[in-house]
Amino acid sequence: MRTAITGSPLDVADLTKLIEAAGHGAVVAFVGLVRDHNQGRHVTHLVYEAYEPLAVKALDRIVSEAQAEWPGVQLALHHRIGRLDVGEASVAIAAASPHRADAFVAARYAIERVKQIVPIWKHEYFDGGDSWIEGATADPDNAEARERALRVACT
Amino acid sequence: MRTAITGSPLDVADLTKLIEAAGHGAVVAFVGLVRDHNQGRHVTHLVYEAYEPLAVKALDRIVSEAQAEWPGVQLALHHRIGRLDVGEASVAIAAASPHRADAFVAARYAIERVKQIVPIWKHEYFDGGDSWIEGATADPDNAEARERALRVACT
Amino acid sequence: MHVTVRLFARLRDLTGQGELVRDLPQEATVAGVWQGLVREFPGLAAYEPSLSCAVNAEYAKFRTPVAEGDEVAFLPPVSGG
Amino acid sequence: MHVTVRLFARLRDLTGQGELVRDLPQEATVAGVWQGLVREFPGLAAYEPSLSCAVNAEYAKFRTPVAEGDEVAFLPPVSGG
Repeated sequence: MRTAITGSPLDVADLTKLIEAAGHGAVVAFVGLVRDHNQGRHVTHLVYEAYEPLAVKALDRIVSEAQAEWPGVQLALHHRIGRLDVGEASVAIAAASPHRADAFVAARYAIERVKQIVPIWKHEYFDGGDSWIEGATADPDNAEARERALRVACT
Repeated sequence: MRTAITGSPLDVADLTKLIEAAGHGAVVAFVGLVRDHNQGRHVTHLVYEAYEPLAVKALDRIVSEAQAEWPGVQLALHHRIGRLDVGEASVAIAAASPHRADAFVAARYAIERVKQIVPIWKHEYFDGGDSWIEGATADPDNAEARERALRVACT
Repeated sequence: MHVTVRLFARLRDLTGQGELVRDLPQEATVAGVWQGLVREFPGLAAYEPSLSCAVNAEYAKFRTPVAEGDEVAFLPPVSGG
Repeated sequence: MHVTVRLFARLRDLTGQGELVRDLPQEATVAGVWQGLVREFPGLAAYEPSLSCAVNAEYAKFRTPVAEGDEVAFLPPVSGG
């Protein structure tokens, strides 16, 4: 499946295989990793929670948005949930296209949109406590947020 | 080795392992693939040739430039030579950094610089003939070219 | 009519429940579901400005009508990636 | 003095040789090596505006001096990636 919410370790090579085609000249992969520190705190692990059926639909929506924006791009997009230790991959994105510019912008756009509209929450466990991380109010119809993702992707 | 010119198939997962660290939150990988067509011609295969000792130094230079520009970034950069069939990887780049923005720009910068300053040549074999591809006059001191690579990387 | 309410992340922690069933008048909207919850769990009120909601696993608005058997979800700001 | 000349890609095809040794006067530069080659292989002349060069596997200029035993490389426009 090109989009998935999964409790299993992510493998970006598997994602890449899903989108390969003979006309592609470029693959860009992005992997988000659990860092050992955040906001000055020493992180021990994270627990990700998702509203799974809506999260999968939101990932599908991101793929559709990217393919509408860059018609030659193929995209695969997996997010892990459950407990993740430092160094593990929380999100993996692979973008393939005939030319490299589109693969780069689509991969960057996709991760920005994941952070904007996918119903997944990060519970951070650090030395001395734990805390839910809260980022963006999810609203797929927010045109300003989408413009921001396009701008950050450098289109 | 973080930089290499090699006759063996490239594996971007191997490159990524070379640069992983617990403080990294993002890895961006770029792989360039042999396309089945170019300039309206049906490509059967490519043969890449390098001036190897200088090519390795040029890859090292690109790593140094990127690390000077984005101090938290770790970069690995391999280019394949010899015969490559359609779908095979000619170049693989992995960039890791604490935050995703730097990993994206460093990976993009690196591939632009590969095309500008690394003494590698592509001999294209297509239906009905073959031809050397000639791109940029290699000049690592050309500040205008370097500015262009930074601009394309969207810094 | 009855709807299933789903709460995630800190909303689940605040209420101690990730899934509950509530009885509502006919012609209720998502807003009505939320207001009922806030009466039960006043600690939720602070989330109203930053909340998203969904009906049957599709993003919805506070004004979206709900029907018997619907699943209504309330989502605090997301932090995937 | 003798230098080793390395030619790549189409320059190698044009001359039929990837490596050759040439005798040069003392105080020669890369430019002198190139001019000698062009006399031998006039087809190379068209490459002069787009050429790069290296001495002992370091990028160099046409004005760079060469010494006994140096390896002087001439590089057509590159096309890696």
